[in-house]
Amino acid sequence: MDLTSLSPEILLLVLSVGILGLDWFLPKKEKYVIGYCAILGLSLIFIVVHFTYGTRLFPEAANVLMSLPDGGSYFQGFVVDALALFFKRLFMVAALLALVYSLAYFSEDAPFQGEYYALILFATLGCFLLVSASDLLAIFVSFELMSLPLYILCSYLKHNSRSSEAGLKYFLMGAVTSALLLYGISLVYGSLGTTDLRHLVSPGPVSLVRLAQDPVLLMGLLFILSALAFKIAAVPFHMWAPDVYEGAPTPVVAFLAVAPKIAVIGLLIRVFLSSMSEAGLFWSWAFAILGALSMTVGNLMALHQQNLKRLLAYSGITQMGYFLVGLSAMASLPPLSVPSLQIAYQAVLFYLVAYLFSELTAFGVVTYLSAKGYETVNSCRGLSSRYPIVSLVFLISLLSLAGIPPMVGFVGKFYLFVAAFSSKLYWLVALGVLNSVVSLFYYLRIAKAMYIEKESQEVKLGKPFIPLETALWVGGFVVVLIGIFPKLVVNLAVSALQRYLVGF
Amino acid sequence: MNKMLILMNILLTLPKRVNRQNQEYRFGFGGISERMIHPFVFYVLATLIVGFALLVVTVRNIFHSGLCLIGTFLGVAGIYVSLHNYFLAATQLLIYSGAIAVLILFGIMMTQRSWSLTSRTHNSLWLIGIPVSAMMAFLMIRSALTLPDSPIKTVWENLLQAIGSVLMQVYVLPFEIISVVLLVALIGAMALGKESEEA
Amino acid sequence: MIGVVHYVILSALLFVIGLYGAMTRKNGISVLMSVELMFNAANINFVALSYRFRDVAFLAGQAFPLFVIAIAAAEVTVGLAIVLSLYRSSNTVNLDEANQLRG
Amino acid sequence: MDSEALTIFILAPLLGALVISFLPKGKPYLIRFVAFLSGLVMLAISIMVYAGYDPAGARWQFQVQYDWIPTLRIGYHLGVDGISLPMVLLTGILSLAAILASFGIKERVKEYFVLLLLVESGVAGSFVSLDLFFFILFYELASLPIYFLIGIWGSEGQHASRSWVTTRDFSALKLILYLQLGGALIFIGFFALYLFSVQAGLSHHTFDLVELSEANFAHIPGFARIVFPLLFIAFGIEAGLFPFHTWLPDGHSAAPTAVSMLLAGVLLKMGGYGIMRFACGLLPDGAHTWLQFFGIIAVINILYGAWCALKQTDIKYIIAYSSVSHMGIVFLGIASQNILGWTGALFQMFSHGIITALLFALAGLIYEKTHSRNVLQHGGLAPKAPFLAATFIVGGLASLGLPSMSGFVAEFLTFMGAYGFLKVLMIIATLGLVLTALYILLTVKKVFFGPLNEKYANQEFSHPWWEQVHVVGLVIVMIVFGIMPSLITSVAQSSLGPIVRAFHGMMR
Repeated sequence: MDLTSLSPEILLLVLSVGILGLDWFLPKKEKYVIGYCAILGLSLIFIVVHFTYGTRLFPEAANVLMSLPDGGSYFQGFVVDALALFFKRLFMVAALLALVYSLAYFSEDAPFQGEYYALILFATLGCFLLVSASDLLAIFVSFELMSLPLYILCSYLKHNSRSSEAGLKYFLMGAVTSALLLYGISLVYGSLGTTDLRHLVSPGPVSLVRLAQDPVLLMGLLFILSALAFKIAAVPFHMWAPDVYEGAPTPVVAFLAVAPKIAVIGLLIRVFLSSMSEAGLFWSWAFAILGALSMTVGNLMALHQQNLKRLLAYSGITQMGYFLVGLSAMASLPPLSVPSLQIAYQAVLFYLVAYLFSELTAFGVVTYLSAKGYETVNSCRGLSSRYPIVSLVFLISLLSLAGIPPMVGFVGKFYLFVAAFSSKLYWLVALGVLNSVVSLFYYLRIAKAMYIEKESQEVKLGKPFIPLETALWVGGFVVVLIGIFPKLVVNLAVSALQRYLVGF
Repeated sequence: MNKMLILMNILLTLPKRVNRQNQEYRFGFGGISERMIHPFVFYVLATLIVGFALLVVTVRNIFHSGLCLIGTFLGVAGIYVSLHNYFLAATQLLIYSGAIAVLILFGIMMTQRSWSLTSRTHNSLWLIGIPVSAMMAFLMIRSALTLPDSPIKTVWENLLQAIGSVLMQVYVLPFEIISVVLLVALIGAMALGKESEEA
Repeated sequence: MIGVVHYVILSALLFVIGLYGAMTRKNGISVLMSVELMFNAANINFVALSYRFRDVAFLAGQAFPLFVIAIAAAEVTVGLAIVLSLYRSSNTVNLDEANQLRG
Repeated sequence: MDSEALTIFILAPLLGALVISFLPKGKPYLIRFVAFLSGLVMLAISIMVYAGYDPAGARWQFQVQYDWIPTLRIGYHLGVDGISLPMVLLTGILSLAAILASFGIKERVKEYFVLLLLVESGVAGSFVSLDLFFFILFYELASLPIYFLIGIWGSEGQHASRSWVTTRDFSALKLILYLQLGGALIFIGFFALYLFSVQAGLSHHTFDLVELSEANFAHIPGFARIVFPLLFIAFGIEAGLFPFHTWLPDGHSAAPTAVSMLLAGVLLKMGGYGIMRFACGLLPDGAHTWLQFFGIIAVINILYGAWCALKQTDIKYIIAYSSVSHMGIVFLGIASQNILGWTGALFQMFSHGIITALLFALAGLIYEKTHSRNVLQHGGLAPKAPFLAATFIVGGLASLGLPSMSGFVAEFLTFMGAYGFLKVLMIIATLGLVLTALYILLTVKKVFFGPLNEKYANQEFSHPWWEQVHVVGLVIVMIVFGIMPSLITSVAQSSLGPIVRAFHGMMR
């Protein structure tokens, strides 16, 4: 059995277990080394994965795996292809930044550091597997591997009851989500007799007619959909998000706001590419409704938030609404219109990159602030005069989230709306565009506090922490860079989708 | 095409399947001869499960509801027996009623001070919850009724061996991942449960 | 004759009861118990529905609950650890008493 | 080098902003110098492009084109024609003037000039980009920094009726939300153009204006009838179209002087330009259906703006409402659908840009000396401040359309055009001229003549070189273009011709 194409996962597993072992051996004074080791190891894995798999060095078909046209391979239950690798790179970026933020957030002698960093890596591993999963059982198992570490990480500040409360809320919501997902899987299995996503395609694709005749299948798909909607906090399954964002440690929130959501969207993309495309109209409507609700409700709730993390939680709900617009465009297209289909897929992938960098950079600044206990909009007052670079980076990331050029968020939104427009979802585009005007209102509130208002309290962030500052610089730079040269990411997205689009 | 080979491989290693035309069905476990589950057994088990489950979600004393949970688990184990999956029934008994339920009871007892019998145990959603749940149950039952009521009678000579080969060949990667999930749970429980030295 | 549909209906009832509990219970451990009911409902579904199929498809349904049970064990472990941690820091496990997070 | 002139036109202020952001805070002289330099480059290039444009040559000149997102057919495509050329010149002139007018800024000089240069880059870019995507990009770049410019350096509450909010917070937010709403509608309109470009006869979807202008959207039933008013209103919001004009007086009066100059001088023109170029230029049959209706709104704009200006006592509000009124003349010229009216509208955009910038600059100077914008508190300033009085009177006269000033040519052409098309409207609109004369003359009288307010008896009215340079420069431009209108009409007509002929095609 040739496991070469699983080597990113295996390397990551080795790294996280190695971190645990390192924790065992290090004396208490030197525990802070663990974080740096995790960052170093993950960077090495990133480099290895990027340079080996970026050039498609996949092995030939071996015993248990099949080779795919683009050089990817197929294990029972898992697919390793260019699309999965695209996502894996994103997860590694998210995990890297989250690790850097953690270094800044926790003190050097914080307890249980080894476990903390290992858990972040385990969650990353879960994300890796989820975007590779091509079997309902594999999806369920990877979903759990992704979620469990995050429940623990959310309640990691043991003596802080807010953190424990956030952890409990996230856990209970997550457990209900898993149960919904599992029940949905059982119904889909019961209706179709297979758990392999590829077998859902042939011989009888999940067509609209089939859905109408088979309510068990319909129920199953609805359960799965609502479970995934829970995970990405789409309205009306969003109740957990603000509480969890507010209570959990900020670096964990940064990771949790990005990686699992991207993984779920990746899963949805794979589900669509593999199957279900015949029932596109049903999905399109489901996504459109969820997306419209998420954009609108998320925005309206964000308007009067005072806590930065809560505000970002609602803004995250809105961002998920934009993704759902893209997914809706993706699903609604008849399979024949290839160019517009390509645009829809590219748009979602592009916006994933945009969201990743903007959101993580914003959370980087919030980590900086909340490490010293400043978490409200008012505490940003006059920040620009004392910390010009931090506030500039914050401004850039917020404007990117709001979709203002030349930041990457603008191009991403533009792409998404073009896709939605090409799918004739005019009302959704109009709603989305109006929502981005509304969203400007609360993003500008933070900008106003930072730049226009005079400082009401002395914000002291302590001495600068070089890794965090570097991460912020890089994040802000990337947000602008991709905004000005989007071709860099578009090419990545195009190559990630090559296998699927050739087939159409 | 390797995929097909794998499937063939699995099927070949499987024990012989009993001819479907033959009316006599045999089971792997000691050759017990059985036709179909008796309706009476099913209805008793179903009543037990649903009754205990209702108690779990309604009883005010959380310790009692934990005990009812064990009752439900036992009933479900019975259901597995009636579905001819004895290994699963045994697993259910060992892990669910044995480990999980006991763990939950421990949890309940350790947090004893927090639950009093006088305060309300349900939030304000309970009134809306009843019609919503009834509605959902109605929809789910209606959709279930559209399925063909296939009999529970396809029988394998040695089911456990077949399941084992599926686990080890078709689902080997998810099986491996489970071990990582358990490791994560272990680490997490330790990190959260252990008091750090400074505190 | 007792067929697949009977089991599916039983599982639907169990699932809905679990969902009701998860929605309405205040105590964190109670919610956890309700979720366990939902998991069990799904398991019954898998085993019962597998009798509609043959060969590998049948075996998949028979094997699925084993995975679920393992996952459930892990989940309960983590859940109880979190509940105890909350209990230790704020002396309650009720979701509406631990309400420092409000918007 | 020659072909990259437009890129430099956009990049000069951006580079300036970049350099300034790395300069030390404590050296305002250096910062001003860099800003001045980039303004100078902009002016030089705009004059060079203007001189190098060949009216008899191809329609699009100075083109630059690079791929950007090839999968969406978005490209970095710049170029000018007879419509954008006057706007480019206007941008060049006013950019430098605005920079000079900002030399008096004292606090947070560095950030101020960075933001101001960003606005100028955005404005420059939107006039020369031939790609719809890049138009939106530059539009946003031009509008967003204004929020901060007004919010930080704007003037505090002056307006009595709105004492419950500090004016600059309120105005900045109102302005940015209106502009973003306009941007959002433009977004939607452009999407529609992109999506239907194939149905309109192109081989592929595109955001490229040059390619789009070869498409014929008239083939698609109902398309232009829906999209045209959408685009017209979207750009109209930015140009101060009634009833979406309310952000304009608030925003202009709260803004610091240089920003008022840019807002009224160029940003409003982006709206008018957008209507001419995108709404009418791409959808002539939609224009044919709707322009009579918008002609009526244009007349309301003229009269209502003038009437409000007459009632105001705050000098900045007077000028701002006069902008509403004068932009009505632009709309009327566009609505007239003939070459006279369109040339008039274009000329009016140019000349109003210069005049209103001059008036705002002077209002800023008056406020700086007297610390009051209320005209009733001024009075008799003419002998004390002869420079201000002379230039203000010249500007005022140009604004009310005195012959030999640029305003006269513009209004004359517009009304001639409108007469050919909508006689009744044109006659009603001329009432606006009377009102304009009234409020301009009344303002001049209240501020500069009559008894001197005792407060200002000892006030010194001296002006450093930069103030004199930009004020005098604007006056000279105003007069030169009034005497030699052919400077604009000759280049404009070659490009306006095809669009107007499309209207005639509709009428037949």
